[in-house]
Formats: sequence, C-alpha cells, structure tokens
Amino acid sequence: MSQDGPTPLERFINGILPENPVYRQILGMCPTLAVTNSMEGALTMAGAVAFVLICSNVLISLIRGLLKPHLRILVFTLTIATFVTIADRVLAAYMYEMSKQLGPYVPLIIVNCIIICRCEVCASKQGLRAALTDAVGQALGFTLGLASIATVREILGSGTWFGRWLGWRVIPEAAPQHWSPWVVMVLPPGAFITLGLLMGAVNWFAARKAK
Amino acid sequence: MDAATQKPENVASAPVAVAPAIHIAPAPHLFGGVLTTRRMMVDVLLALVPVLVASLWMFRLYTVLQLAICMVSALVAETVFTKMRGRRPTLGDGSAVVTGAILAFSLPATAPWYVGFIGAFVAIGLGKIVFGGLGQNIFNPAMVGRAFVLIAFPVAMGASAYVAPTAGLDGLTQATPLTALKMLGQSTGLLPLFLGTTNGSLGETSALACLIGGLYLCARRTASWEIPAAAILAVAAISGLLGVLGPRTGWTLFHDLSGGAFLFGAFYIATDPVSSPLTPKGKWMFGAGFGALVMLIRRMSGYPEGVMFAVLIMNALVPLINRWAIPTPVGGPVPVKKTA
Amino acid sequence: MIATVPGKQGSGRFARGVHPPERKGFAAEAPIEVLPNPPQVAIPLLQHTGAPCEPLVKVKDEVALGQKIGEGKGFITAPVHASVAGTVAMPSVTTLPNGRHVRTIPIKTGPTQLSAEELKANLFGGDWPVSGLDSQAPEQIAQAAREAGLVGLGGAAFPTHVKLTRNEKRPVDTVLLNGCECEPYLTSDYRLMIEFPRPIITGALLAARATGAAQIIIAVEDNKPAAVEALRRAADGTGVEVRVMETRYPMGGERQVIPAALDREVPTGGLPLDVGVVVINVGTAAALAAAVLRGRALTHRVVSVTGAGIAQPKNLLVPVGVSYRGLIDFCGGLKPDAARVIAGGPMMGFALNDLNVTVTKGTSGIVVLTHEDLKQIEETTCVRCGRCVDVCPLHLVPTRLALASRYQDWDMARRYHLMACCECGCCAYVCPAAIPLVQLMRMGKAQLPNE
Amino acid sequence: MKNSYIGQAWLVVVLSLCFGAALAAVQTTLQPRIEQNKLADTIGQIPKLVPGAAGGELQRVGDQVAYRAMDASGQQVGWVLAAAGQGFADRIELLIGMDAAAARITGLYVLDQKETPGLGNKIVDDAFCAKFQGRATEPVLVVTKHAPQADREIEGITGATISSESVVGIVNAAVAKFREAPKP
Repeated sequence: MSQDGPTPLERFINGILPENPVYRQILGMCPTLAVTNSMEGALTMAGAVAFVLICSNVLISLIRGLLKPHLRILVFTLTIATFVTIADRVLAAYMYEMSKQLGPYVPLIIVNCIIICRCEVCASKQGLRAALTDAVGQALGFTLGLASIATVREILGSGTWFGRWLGWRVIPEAAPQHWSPWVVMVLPPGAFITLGLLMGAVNWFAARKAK
Repeated sequence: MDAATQKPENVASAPVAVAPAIHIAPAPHLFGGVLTTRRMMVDVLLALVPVLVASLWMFRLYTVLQLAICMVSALVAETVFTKMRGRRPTLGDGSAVVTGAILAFSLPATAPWYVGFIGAFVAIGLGKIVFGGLGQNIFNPAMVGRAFVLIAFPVAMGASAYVAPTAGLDGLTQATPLTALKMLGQSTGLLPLFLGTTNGSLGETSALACLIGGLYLCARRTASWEIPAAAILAVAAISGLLGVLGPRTGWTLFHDLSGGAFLFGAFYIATDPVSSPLTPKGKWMFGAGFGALVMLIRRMSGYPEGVMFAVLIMNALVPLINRWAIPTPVGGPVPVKKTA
Repeated sequence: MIATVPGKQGSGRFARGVHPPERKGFAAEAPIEVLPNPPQVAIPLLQHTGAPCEPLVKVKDEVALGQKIGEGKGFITAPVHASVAGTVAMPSVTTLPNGRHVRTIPIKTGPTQLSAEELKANLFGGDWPVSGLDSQAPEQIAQAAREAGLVGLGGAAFPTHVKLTRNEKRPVDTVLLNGCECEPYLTSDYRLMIEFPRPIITGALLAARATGAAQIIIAVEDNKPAAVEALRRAADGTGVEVRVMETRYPMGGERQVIPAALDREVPTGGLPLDVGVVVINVGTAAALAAAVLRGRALTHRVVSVTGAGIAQPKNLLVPVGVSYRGLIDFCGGLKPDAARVIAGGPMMGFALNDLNVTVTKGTSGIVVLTHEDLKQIEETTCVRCGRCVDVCPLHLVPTRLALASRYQDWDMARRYHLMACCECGCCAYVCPAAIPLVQLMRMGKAQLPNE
Repeated sequence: MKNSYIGQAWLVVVLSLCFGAALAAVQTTLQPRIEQNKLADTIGQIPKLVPGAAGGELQRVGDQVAYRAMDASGQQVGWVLAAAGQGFADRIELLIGMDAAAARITGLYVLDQKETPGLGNKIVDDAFCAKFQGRATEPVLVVTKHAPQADREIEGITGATISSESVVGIVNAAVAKFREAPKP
C-alpha cells in the first residue's frame, strides 16, 4: 500500500509549520476559537487532541488493510469517538477543573476535522511509522497554533501567562487610568480577531519569504 | 496649401504652432471640482465645530485631551498600516482625522488614554485597512473602534464610566440621562437634553450642536439628508407609539430624539458615505432601520443606548439594501434581447 | 403603451442632471461668418450612423458644389456631396475624432466658387414659405432629405430621412425641434436660431408634413431668451409652439427633452418614435427646408469655434471636409495656454490629438480649453458618496456600473442596467474621486453584449 | 458470504465490541473518582460557607438541593443551599451558606455564571460575595447604589445592576422557600 510521498520525517515537519492545521489547513477551528483564552485550556485541549489523533492514527494504520472504502468513514468515526470518550473521562477524573472549564469542547473533538482528515489522507494509506510521525507532527502543529493564540489572548486579556498553573503575570496590574486588561480578548470576538491577525501575519511572512 | 503641407513635419512651421501642450482625455472634459473627497472630510470636521464647542463648554480639558489622543493615534495608525501594505500614505484625504474625531466624540470624557489609543488603532486597522482602505470598508471605522473598546474595557466604557465621582466637573458626577432612565427610572428635563448640560459621551450631549452641524452637512450635501430624516421619523414614530401604549413619566418622544447619542449618530455616523447605501431609496431604508434599531436596543436590551450597535448592524445590511434599492432607469429596465 | 395625448405639456424640467458652467459668452454674440474656402477639402465617406458610402467619382473628375460624390447601400445611410467645386484628388483614409478610420475623397478647390454672401443667402436667407407646404408629398420630403444627405446635426448624425419616413404601425403626432444646445460653450444652434429662425420654422413644418404630426414644438433652454424671442416671432401664426426648458445638462438628450417638453417617457432601448415623437435638431430643420425647397445638399454647417484657448471665438459656416486646423487658424489660432482641443461640446466631445482631422456633418463645435479649465484632480478611490446617483438623468447607479465594467462583472452590470446609460457624463463631472466613470461604462457597454 | 451485510460490516461489529468493552472498563474504573470530584466541588465549599463546618452531606429539602454542614464532631452547624436562577446573560448557580436555623446568611459562593466579563462576572469576587455574610434572611435583601445603610441593603456592582439584582433575587427566593419547607 505504500506509495511515493513525503518521508515520515517530512510528514513530521510538515505538520508543525508548512501544513500547520490551524494556520495553513484552517482545520479544527472550534477548539481554536473556543478554548484559547488561557494557556491552560489551550494546552489541555491540545493534549487531548494529540492523544486522540495519535491513538486513532495508529489504530487506523494497523487495520488499514481491512477497511472497506464505503465503510471507512464509519470506522474512523467509531475509533475517534472511543478515544475522545476515554480522553474526556480521564480529564474528568484527574483534571476536574480543566474538564469543567473545557465543558463540551472535549467531546466535540469527535467532529474535529484534523483527526478524520489525517485518518483519511494518511493513516488509512500509510504504514505505522508514517502514520505515527504524521500524527505527532500534526498534534504539535495544532498545539503550536492553539498556544500562539492563547498566548496573545491570555496576555492581553488577563495580563498573565499560565496564570492558573504558574501564576506568571506578564503585564503588571495597574490602576484603571493607566492600564486595563482587554476583556474582549477573553470573549469569543477576541478569538476571531487574534486568529485573523495571526493568520494574516503568517501569510504575510510566507509571502515575503516566497518573494 | 496642398496635401503635402498637411504632413506633420510642416506643423511646427505653421503660423499657429502647436506649442501649447495639447493632451487628450476621455469626456467629460469639464469637472465639477467643487467637492473632492478631501473637501468632504473637511466639511465633516467643520460640521463638528458646534459639537466641539458644546463639548468644551461641558467637559473642558477632557475634550481636548480625548480628541488629541484619538486623532493623533488615528493618523499614526493610518501611516503605519498603509506602510505595511506598501501603499502610499493616504493621510492627505483627511479620512483618518475624521475617524479619530468621531471616535473621540463617542467616548466618555474620562475614558483613560489607552481607550482612545487602542480604539483608534482598531478603527483604522480592523475597521478600514483590512478591508482595503478608504472606500472599501463595510463598517463605519470609528464605530468598529468604539465597539472594540466597549467590549475590551467595559469598566472604562460602560454606564459606570460616565459617572466619575472624582472628576472635577459637576456634570461628570451624574449618570447619563439614558442610564438614569433605564436603571433608576429618572427622567431628565428636555432643556438640559437639548442644550447638552448632561453627562454623556463627549459629542453626544448637546442636541442643539448636533442639529446645527448636521444641518450644515446636509446643506453641503456631504451628508445625505435622507438618512437623518428617516432616522428621526422612525424614532419619533416608535417612541410616540410606545408613549401612547405605555407612557413613561416625563419621558416623551422629544426626549428620545434629543437624548443620548441619537442625533450625533444620525447626522455624523450613519451618514458616513462609505458604509451607507448609494441610492435615495436605500438611504431611506437605512435611516429608518437605524432609528428603529436605536429604539429597540434602548427599550429592549441591557444597554441604555443603542446608536453604535444600530449603526454597525445597519452597515452589515447595506449590501442587501443596495440590492433592494436598485433604481429602475427612466424608461424602464433594459429590454432583454431575444437570442437569435 | 405610453399615453400620447397631443398637446399635453411637460413641466420643462427633468429630474437630476447637472449645471456645468455655461460659458456660452465666448461666441454667443459672434454672428455666423462664412469660412473662406480652403485650398482643399476631404469628404469622409462615412459621416453618419449607418452604412458607409461608396465613391461615385474618380480621381481628376471635376465636381460642382453639391454634387453627389458618394452613395451608400441600404435604408439607414446618407449620401455625401462635394462641399466645394473643384477637382477630385487621390482618395485617402482619415481618422475621425471618434477614432474611426474612414475613406475620404479629397477635392482641390477650383477657381469658381459661390461668394460668402451668395452661400449664406442660398442656405438660409431670403423668403421661406410657412404655408402652402401641403403641396409637398410626404414621401417627397423624405426623399429630398435622403438625396441631400441630411443627417442629424446635433452630433449623433442619424440619417434624417429615416425619421421622416412614415410608419403605419407607429404614428407620429409630434415633431419636437431640439434647440436646447445644453453643452457648455457651444453656440452654433443659438446663432442659427437668432439669425435665421425662418428656415427653421419652415423645416419644422416640412418635417410635420412628412411624418403626419399634428403638433410642432421647439424646445429651447431658458438661458437663450433671444432665441426664444426670434423663433416665436418667426413662428407667429404657423402653429409652431416654442416651449422654454429649464437650463440643465443634458436637456438636449432625447430622453430628457421629450419628458421635459411633452411629459412622455421614452422606453429604455426604444426610440422617440415609440411615444409618437420625432426629434430633430434646429439646424437639421433649417437644412431640411433648404434641401426640400431649394434643392441644396447638406454641404455646409455652422460650427462654433470657442473656448478660452482660442484667440477669436467665432461661429462659422464651413464646408464639410475642411480640417479643424483651417477653422482654428481662421479664428486666430490657439492661445499659448490652450491645453485641449475638443470636437463637440466639453461634456461628451472627443479630445483631439491631431488638428488635421476633418469637420463632418456631425461636428457642432470646436472647444479649446486651457489648463485653467482642466484643473483635474487625481483619481482616488470611490467613497460611495452617491453624487453620481444624485445626478444621473436616467436614474442609474454609475459607480456600480463603472465597478462592474472595471472588474467585468457582467451579472452586476445587467442588474444595474448598464445598457441604459447614455454616456452624458454627468456622473464623471461631479465625481469627487475623479473616477473616469463614463469611460469605464463605455468600455462595459462595448463588451456586455458579447458576454 | 462476501456480499452479505455481515461480510461487509464484520470489522465494524468487531471494533464496536472492542471499543464498547474498552469504554466500559474506563467508565467503571473512573466513575467513582469523577463522582467524588463533583461532590468535592460542592462539599469542599462548605467549610468556607458555614463557619465551623468541617464537611457535609447531601440532604434534599422538598425539591431543593441542600447540604447539612457538620463540624468535626458531626454536629450540624448550618445549611448550604444550592440555588439557581436567571442572570443578565445566562443562568447563575449559587451555593448559599446559612446557620442551622436558616436565619442568617453565613456565606455565598457562585458555582457557575456567564455574566459579562469585567462587569457582571464580578459577582464571583469575594468582595461581592462577602457582602452577604451575616445578613439576616428576613426581611428580604435589596440592592442599592450606595453604601448600605441598613442590614437588608446590599450595594450593587457599579455597571452591573442587573447581575447584582439577579443574585440577590435568587438568594431571596431560594432562602424564603427553604425556610418554609419542613426539614427532615
């Protein structure tokens, strides 16, 4: 089933920047917009996605020889749903605070297009090594995307970075006439604006580099 | 003269040399020329003078400070962003100054410096430049900036921002008329509302000043009179109707018209040509929708005032309105040619 | 069907339009002078809307003044005639102001010519009957117009006999003489109306006889009271009515003057005929009288040479085929600050890059503008101010049409009725951003039918 | 066999069984811990809401959810009442701490809210919740715009009148109902 294409290493690197799921493929927008108002939420979500992505990619790659074309999406969904449920339960058991904060967005990983996309284009056609490196690369790329947005939003919106876990305050607290955190950054509009501006910046740099 | 003398090489020696540089261009060769884009912007600034006077009288130095912050920030933002896009700076057309001024007049007097600063950058950057610069923006840039800072800094921009107990001016220690009405059920007198001796955003308090400047804008045809006219009619109609259905003590349709930022919005903000419809019919629809939304938000939402959101919502509807309001040409539509 | 009640009067106005500076003063008081015959004229074989002519003469033929030298095939065409007596030279090709390349027949002026006084008297002077015209058969009038090569002298140069031919299905009840001359600067019609109102009235009566119209109206803008006065005096007792129109550009357009004078709306894509009206320029009417009653072919016309860039602005009676340079030289030449020479009026005329082009039947004027007049501003982006919408006499949305043309969005062009545009130039005249709206729309109109 | 449904779908069936089993295992293993987390979230608040309390146990009173607050020796020292109601933006969920007679409020905790950040969400701040401490449950509390002059007055949050009034309203309603209800 092997075919010409990127080597596993290239797949790994591709996932991080050249084909970054958030900035280049514009996939997985729901968590990107919903849970990036703090680093903690972003990283927990990225971790959960990474877990599901890696596990399903590996499993699909292992059973790729048995897949029937018209049933493959069903099998993908079944697999993903299982791992998502496991991730959700584990979070509820061991990271109750984060689980409460992320709310429905962990179960919603099931419909995250990154995972089904990787299953479809990579895992169901490639060997175990390729599928694994691809999943890890994509997961890292997704983490990078979420973390970059969360960094901007948390610093501007709350003045902190990893405020809940590490308590780092980036912008010192000041009297309201001198400075105030931007509440809009904590709210959904902040996610849209930040994503748009960062995506614009990424494209701008890409265009400059291409010149 | 024979045919030979008509050849071009003899032209120079002809008695009437074509010494004048004759150049060609498409018709029309005359240009109305009175009104340029720049001149329109200057008109808006001139029309803001009465508002400025009223604001200076009411808020003194707060006005100067807020205007300076917003206008300078808007100019800096325009320079920075046009440079980033590799375009020629367009400071000369005056649109950035106007955006800065409108933003400043829509802020509370005591709003901290960073509100105007960030508001101006968002207005120019997200409100205008990302759409492709002047003429391309969907939303009124100043209102985009204001919406951003309202959501970003609710404490510095919300109802509480207008009441500044520490301020050195008497006016600033009272709630704005609309907040007083909404939260406390207190009505403000018509004369203070009309003259502007109440608290509020810098430019909105004096209905009189807005009327003077607004009528100047309409007379100059820089602003389309249809929009404020339709807006005033809509507010008067809805407020009058609500007044008949369930009167509020001491609050009439005249209070609704002169209170809050309605007149300022109707004359200076809703009439922004870029983000309003093109045809007279469209302008009527736009103005009426604006007025209706202002009343809806004032009466039905958690916000005491709805001018900003009304403008932004109507801006979003403009492409649709333009489509609805395509005029029929004189003589009817172009007949559809039957294909041979 | 639009109501065609005879006698119903319009308000003398139309909605929107613009008020460009009139600037008629340069040549308004200059009486019509006869241009001395140039050493050579070049008669283009296509001076009208329709099929071009084929030459009827050979090189070195001797031709007389008014001799037919070119004839076209088909209904919508008009023959051309020698405008001087002389010898035919080698045919060549010339470029008309509108950019069209056409074949021309050059004629070297011979020694025997009519004097200026004879010419003027022949064309316009003397007695013009206003009664007894019933003896002329309608078909003969139309036929005479065709033989004389009569075309609309207002600018579009549509063959006149087409308008004068009766059509049973579309009866005509009104002949509307267009004496509005709404373009700034131009005064040729004005001078003709003042100096020679009688042939105009007679021409109007002949046109009514040809078409069977019961009503004859002359529309004149209210900035020409002297013309109204002269026409009214000449029309006294003839049943021809002079109606005064508001001075507003483009009142001279058919789609504006018909509603203004008669309160009838010409359907888009249709003709004045659809509402029972035939519109004829006042100059055309005078030429019709000369053609029918005196057998004069259309060989001369009145041209205003005017503007701040010309030394001595004049109204000239000139032979068709003379070069622009000949006219300009006769008027003392260009002033040093002349910046643009325009064939026609400044709102719709064409700028020339070569003064050696020839005057045709449709040339109503030569306007020379100075740098001062042209103070143009740089094109900036559209701020959607809607000024163009406020002035469009056809109630279109020019900014959208120009945008659609620029980006070749033909769906949008259709939605906003691009083909209804008459290119009057009001929109570009007022545009604060100096966007070449007319040029863009003209481009779009050229391309749209092919999409 | 090849074209039958089972032949087509055996992989799905097998996978479903495997995944089902795996999920059952995960659920059985983790469920007690998750339940405990949930309970701890509320019970953990009890010592903060009722002075002297060390823990508590669930006690339904009518259709209201309440917790008996106990001190270290197992003696009841108060009540914690769960209450909810409409706020400015969405539902507000509260825990109200009271003394054993439900005569005085001893503490307030906001479990869940989605009020406007920067304005309405200040109801979660200690500064606001502390204003309820020690207030009598009768007469009902009212929101004022100035510093409180009477025991029943609670100063609202500037710019968030509706959120403040919502919280006070929820407290008033829940406490009144709880006082009426017969306690087991």
